[in-house]
Amino acid sequence: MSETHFNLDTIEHAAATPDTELPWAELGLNETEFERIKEILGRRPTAAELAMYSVMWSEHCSYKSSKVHLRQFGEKVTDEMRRNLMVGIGENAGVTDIGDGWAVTFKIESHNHPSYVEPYQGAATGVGGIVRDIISMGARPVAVMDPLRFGAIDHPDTQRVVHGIVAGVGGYGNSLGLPNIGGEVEFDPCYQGNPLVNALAVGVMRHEDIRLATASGTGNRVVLFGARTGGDGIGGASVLASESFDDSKPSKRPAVQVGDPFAEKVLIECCLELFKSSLVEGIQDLGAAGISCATSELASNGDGGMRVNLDDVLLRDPSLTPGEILMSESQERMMAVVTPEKAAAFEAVMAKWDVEYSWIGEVTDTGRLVIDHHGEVIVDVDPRTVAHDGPVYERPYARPESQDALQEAHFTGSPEDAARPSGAELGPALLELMGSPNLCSKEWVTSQYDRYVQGNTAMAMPDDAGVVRVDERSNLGVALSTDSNGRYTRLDPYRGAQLALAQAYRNVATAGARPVAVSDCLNFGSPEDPDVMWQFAEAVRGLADGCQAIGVPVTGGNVSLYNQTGGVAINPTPVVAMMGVFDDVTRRTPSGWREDGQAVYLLGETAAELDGSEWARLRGHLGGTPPRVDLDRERVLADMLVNMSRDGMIDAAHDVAEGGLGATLAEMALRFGVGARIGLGEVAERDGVDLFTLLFSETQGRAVASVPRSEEVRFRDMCTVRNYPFARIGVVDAESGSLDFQGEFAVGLDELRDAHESTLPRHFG
Amino acid sequence: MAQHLTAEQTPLVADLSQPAPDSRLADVRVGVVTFPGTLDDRDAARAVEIAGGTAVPLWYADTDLQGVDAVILPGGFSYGDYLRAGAIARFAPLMDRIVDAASADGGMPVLGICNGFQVLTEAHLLPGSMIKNERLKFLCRDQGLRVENADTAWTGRFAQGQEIVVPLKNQDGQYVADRRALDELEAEHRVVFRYAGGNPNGSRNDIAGITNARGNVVGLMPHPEHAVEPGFGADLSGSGAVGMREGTDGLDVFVSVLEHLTR
Amino acid sequence: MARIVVDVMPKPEILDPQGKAIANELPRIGLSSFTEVRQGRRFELTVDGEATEQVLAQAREAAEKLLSNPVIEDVVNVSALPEEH
Amino acid sequence: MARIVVDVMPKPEILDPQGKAIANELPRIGLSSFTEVRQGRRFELTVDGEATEQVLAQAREAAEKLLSNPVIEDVVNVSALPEEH
Ligand SMILES: Nc1ncnc2c1ncn2[C@@H]1O[C@H](COP(=O)(O)OP(=O)(O)O)[C@@H](O)[C@H]1O
Ligand SMILES: [Mg+2]
Repeated sequence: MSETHFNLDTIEHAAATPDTELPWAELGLNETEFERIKEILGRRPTAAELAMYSVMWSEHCSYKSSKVHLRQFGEKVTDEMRRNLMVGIGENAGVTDIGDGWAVTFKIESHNHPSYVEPYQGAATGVGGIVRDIISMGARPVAVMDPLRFGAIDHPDTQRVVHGIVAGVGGYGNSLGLPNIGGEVEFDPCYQGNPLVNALAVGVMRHEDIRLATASGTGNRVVLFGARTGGDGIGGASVLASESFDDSKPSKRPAVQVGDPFAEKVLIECCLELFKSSLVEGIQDLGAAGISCATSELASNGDGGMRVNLDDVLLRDPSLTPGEILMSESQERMMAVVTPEKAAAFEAVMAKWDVEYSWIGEVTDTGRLVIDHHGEVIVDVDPRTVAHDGPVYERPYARPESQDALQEAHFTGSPEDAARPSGAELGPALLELMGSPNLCSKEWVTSQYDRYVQGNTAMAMPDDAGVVRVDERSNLGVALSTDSNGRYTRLDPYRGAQLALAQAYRNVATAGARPVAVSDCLNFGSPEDPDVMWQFAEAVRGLADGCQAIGVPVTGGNVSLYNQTGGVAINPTPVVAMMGVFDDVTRRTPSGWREDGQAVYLLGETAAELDGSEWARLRGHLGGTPPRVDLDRERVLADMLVNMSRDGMIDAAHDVAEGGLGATLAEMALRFGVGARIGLGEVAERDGVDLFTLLFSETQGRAVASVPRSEEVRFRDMCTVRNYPFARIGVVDAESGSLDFQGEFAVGLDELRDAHESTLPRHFG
Repeated sequence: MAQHLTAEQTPLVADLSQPAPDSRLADVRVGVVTFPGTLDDRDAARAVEIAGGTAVPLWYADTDLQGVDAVILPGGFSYGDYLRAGAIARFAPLMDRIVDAASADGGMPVLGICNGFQVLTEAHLLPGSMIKNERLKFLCRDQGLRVENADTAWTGRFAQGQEIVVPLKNQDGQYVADRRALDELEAEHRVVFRYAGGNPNGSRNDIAGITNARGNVVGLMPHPEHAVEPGFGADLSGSGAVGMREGTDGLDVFVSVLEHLTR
Repeated sequence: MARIVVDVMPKPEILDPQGKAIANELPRIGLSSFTEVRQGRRFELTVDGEATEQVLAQAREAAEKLLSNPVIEDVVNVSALPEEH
Repeated sequence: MARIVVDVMPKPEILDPQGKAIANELPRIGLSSFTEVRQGRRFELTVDGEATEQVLAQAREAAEKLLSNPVIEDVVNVSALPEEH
């Protein structure tokens, strides 16, 4: 055997051969980082140690470019925000107390790049990964959501990506028995070579069932269970299997990971049984960086160290080198810490569910993470240096010079212009808008997802939020909405992030739930580009300030950088997921009216804010400044909507967002196929805008509600007391079969439905 | 004659602890089988309880039916639907017991929903098979059904020809059988449910559910257990519009078997 | 180590939605020679040692009992794979 | 009329959950000779007339472009089916 045989790169050998060339650059480390590793260890790292540090210090795992900014989520918190927070940022997912001894955990994560390479499997494993995060908190997963972004709807490659991603999200989520209760679908050329697949999972547990990723108690045993470890996800790190380190022939490593939803479903049930019988002391899912991450995080969060024997890891591919085993991202695996007394009971649960497992090590009191292979020590590190002491970068950032010009390019569309229809042109304009790729019905997507399974879905698409019951006795439950607008954020990243927050917040409140927690997935371009870094810094600052203003904490999330095609970054896309709580989910507010004769009210005022709007997008325009955000006003509106719902003052409510009031009214009519007579003259006059602006401007802080006649006095009183502008703009008309803007134009519901529902089927079959 | 439990009398929430309105129905024990990968087992159990019966969880690897009076094979993706839906589950030890009990003199009522239906065809308790939906995609929607046979153990409470709406959600839901088997099913009135208002998946003769010759074993692709509880059911019902998620047309499937067994 | 191949195809009289979708798609990518497409399954079963007659018999049993559903499918081939592969 | 067979298998290094589930089940139904199972797909393409070299070339193109996903699958065979079938 040659001196440099990978398997023999023990710590002894490393100490004796300080000058061996190591492929640190190929593994994505820079020279300073490599020097730092040597300094930490007091010698060169072994190949296996190098593998661990390189994956754990990657952007994805260490947040090295984003850390300095994300800190604000922890710093800008008030006591009010901390009140319901049981587990905050830093764990696999945050946990929020929702009352009655129930806790909810939710998190959103990205799987963008893999979903471009292999859309079905990329999206599927994205869902699988986020669900394991939720299980590892001790929770039963109860629902998923999927904010998606694709390239231009008519680009030839969009077919491949859309079909694959939607089928992958459905194929995995449906097989797990998790209802899909919402998401987003957006088409924009900026995502052509870089679609965004963000996946959210939510889980519930009793307070006492919260589990953390810690390895404590000297002598406790460490077990790896679920799927076997294969060569998945080693990809770029295939240098570890190459000739320079191993003189046997290089083996093939899979280019993509394939998900096994059945294995994951079994893993869920198996973990829940472990939790119920209190058989694990600590637990961690295996995601990015696989065993490297699980062992170093468990050990550094615990009170001692850990010793692991790599020979005991069950392999799918016996040709894997130790470094590869440590880096492998094979799906559907978990790691747990079990006391020796409970080992037999643990094994019985594995046998019941037919899950493979192997005891790979134990908790020690050395404070070191030591890994053996073939009887020799190949890793001996302080686990904190791997898991928590990664590099931190203050990347340079600066407002791009082009930003001023961009912000000055307002959407002008003069009244004579086709870009600014008026009078009789407004009917066709509304139809065009409702059939546009971004405002059309998403039914083609959502009908591929199971929204019924588990029997607790109280609301799902196409309403403002997904709602699931948590407690079958009391009807306690939660609402969730995800939102982002990359165009707004491109125009003004600080405001754009707050707009995403405001929209998610308003959606949850419109459904009738009290917003309590945020998770976010920050999708941006390369952090090495100062322009992009500026967008990122501004967006995080906006989000952190925004959360403080509405009094809702960020409980966790994910950063996805390097989203770009060639040198061109995507529109900065900070996706905000908001969770709200319901005392009784059966009180949720649907987004459409149905009772003839009910009054239709508009809450809020409208300004001329067409920059970045869907209408501007339809006319090929992106410029100017996005709508203003007033989070204090949003708080008042949200509070009113929640109270109105609880006190039965409204039967339906829908927020005004992309597409403006026109889109909101059209969606409300289409929800149950019930028309209305609308008169906007007075409001237009009050707000000093023309009808086109009133219909298509995207001013925030607005919602439309339908109010039973008997409740109108109370409804108006509530608005008056809170000093919130309101206007009675119409009446529900169950007979007319049309949305009649009286004296201006009318659109038949059949025509409207056809425009709204035919777009995706026309493109995707 | 047992007291009927109507939809209005059903509790709004699945309060599993509340006393059943009719103790004779509560004495009926309905087993709900869980295979690895089964998903709608808790929902089927909830439906049984809301209907007033007692749900008994059964584990696929056991060999004991625990004295249940009827069995439901719920929906889901047993074994991931790998190979063919239901193909691996049918070899479960418990399936032998279920086949025996269904074929024995008493003719124990067995209901296969979605994946459960697929298991029943793979086990040859029911003829035909399911292949991929015509459009090749998973399809989730509220589905109209016509009750074609109100004489089975699971459909006694329906009227012949009654239209109902329950959720449908599957990828392999297209029912196929050869000409002879189809002719036989039709001639013997063994089509129990037919799709109404459009065939969602290309099933032969619009078939959504069938029964065996004795009428104790029924399989159907749509999910009656997801239309049993107001607020969490279908958006529609066969007897006209209802409120959002208020449709509970599926409940009578479960009440039917309880009544059948207490007659 | 030897491998045995089991091929299963949908019965001719059973409609094959996947095959049909492919047949519709082929002309669109410029391949118009084909009048029909059927999609079936191919299994490769590995054995330690040789593909003896006894092993082949087991493969045939697996094909009939598990790998195919006789209501909709035919087993069209069970044979040992030549070693080149 | 002639038929051409295209066989597609998951790449050896790629996880095949379906094959794994089958491999786990076979011993339970008494068939324990097999150490591994991989599940792939078999396509039968029909042409009017004969399986000429040109038609085979089209089948190979179909196999690469549409019938297989080169990221996770290999085309392991494209050949004319003998006429007996
Ligand atoms: N990818 C998706 N998965 C699941 N649901 C989706 C998806 N895309 C959109 N939806 C649902 O369709 C409805 C309309 O979406 P959208 O217009 O983005 O809602 P909103 O404007 O209220 O945020 C919502 O109920 C949303 O959750
Ligand atoms: Mg909304």
